[in-house]
Amino acid sequence: MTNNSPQINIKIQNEDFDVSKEIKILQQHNNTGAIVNFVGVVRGYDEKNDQIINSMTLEHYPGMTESEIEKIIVNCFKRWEITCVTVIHRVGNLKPLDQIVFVGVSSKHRQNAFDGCNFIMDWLKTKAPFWKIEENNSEKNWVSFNDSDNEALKKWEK
Amino acid sequence: MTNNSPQINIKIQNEDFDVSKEIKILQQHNNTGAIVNFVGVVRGYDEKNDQIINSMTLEHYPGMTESEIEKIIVNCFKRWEITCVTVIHRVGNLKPLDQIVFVGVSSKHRQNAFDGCNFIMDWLKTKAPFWKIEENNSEKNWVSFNDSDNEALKKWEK
Amino acid sequence: MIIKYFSWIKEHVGKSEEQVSLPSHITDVIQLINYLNEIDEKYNIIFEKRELIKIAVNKKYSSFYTNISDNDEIAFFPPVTGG
Amino acid sequence: MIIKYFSWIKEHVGKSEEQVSLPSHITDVIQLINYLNEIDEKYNIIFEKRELIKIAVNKKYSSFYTNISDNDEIAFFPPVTGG
Repeated sequence: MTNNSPQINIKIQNEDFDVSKEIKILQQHNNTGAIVNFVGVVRGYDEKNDQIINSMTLEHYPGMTESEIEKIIVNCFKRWEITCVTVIHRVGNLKPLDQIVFVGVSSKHRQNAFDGCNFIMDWLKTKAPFWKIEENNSEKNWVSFNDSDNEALKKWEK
Repeated sequence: MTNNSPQINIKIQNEDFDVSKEIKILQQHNNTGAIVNFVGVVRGYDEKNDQIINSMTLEHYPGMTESEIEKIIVNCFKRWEITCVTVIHRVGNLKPLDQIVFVGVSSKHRQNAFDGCNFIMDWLKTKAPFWKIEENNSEKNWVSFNDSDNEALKKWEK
Repeated sequence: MIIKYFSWIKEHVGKSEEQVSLPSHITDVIQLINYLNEIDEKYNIIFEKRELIKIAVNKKYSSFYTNISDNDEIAFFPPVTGG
Repeated sequence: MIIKYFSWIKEHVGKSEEQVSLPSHITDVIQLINYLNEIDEKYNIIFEKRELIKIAVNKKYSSFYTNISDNDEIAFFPPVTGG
């Protein structure tokens, strides 16, 4: 790649993703030394309501989702030297242990990749318009926003 | 898995690794919600000496390598709630863009996984007995220790 | 004007979106909310906890005091829970 | 006693390991280093920058003042560069 500006890939999809394949794409720059990526997994247990989760369904706001994620990534580029970012978020019906989200960040040096990936995940959690409903045998519950996700943003204030 | 103690996998090998496969292993706990992993990539350019790198060879100290990495992981478990850690480090001859190291950390919550993975990488960089020699057409250069790797440890002092 | 609803708000309203002709005296989001509440009490339950409701105008986060016109797309949704 | 060398230290010494019979008066690492320097000046070049050399005794990081005996495995190497 001769283009030096950071690459952005954003995908909202129902299909699963292959992390190895995504990392191959992120490492194609000759100057990439570090790739940090986050994989979110559907948990099989809801601690708040103390019950098993059989499945969950994710809905989102098409158009706004992509633009909000892009804003987060652009802010990330302003703070750290990054070569490439990929964000994949699944929607629709998912089962426990399914992969739900991938955030991959490549950089020349590892700390930029760690901080960039952490930053994108924290902001995605509070800004990207997705909503989860958890399903068990008897009922459906819309997941409520977690205040700790607002707390997590404080580390980026400085 | 019914075992609640964190799982440790350490592999020193010449062969490449498949990140997707490693993540599948890390996400097998019903209570895992977050997997953060670091993939190190061989860079094709040596900034310090301003030259192209054709290949590199890694040697290590068998036995000590594994025990040093295990110590780092055990220290990580003391600081954060972690479900599983995998460290794979390649040795032998590698080419630019090859994957060189994988550190995968799974946890119930994402910040523990981010911090744990970052912690393990920082300590691995300063303690795990690996040495790199970089090869280009005309010469071989043992890579020298990077002082910024000692600096990086300071964030874990508190 | 298109109004979109997501998550449990969508379930309360009973639809994911609706077309509304905006009266000309309504110029911001808070006026729209008051207008909807007058039309049908099904909206009350949603807007009685206004501090919990997120608003987007033309797919951008907005406030109660963002100006709106009949060509805009407005969305009401609870705090997000992706990731 | 087995002594192992890694990276550029191995190249200077010309071997990756050697068997040495430890004289009984040598009880710590610094004494071993001085002893090696007396035997052969090839070791001087390695140990003249002692502050840069890392030491392991039985595969654990150790210091110049770690006690050693003839059954131990000692290793000398430069700061590590993996990852």
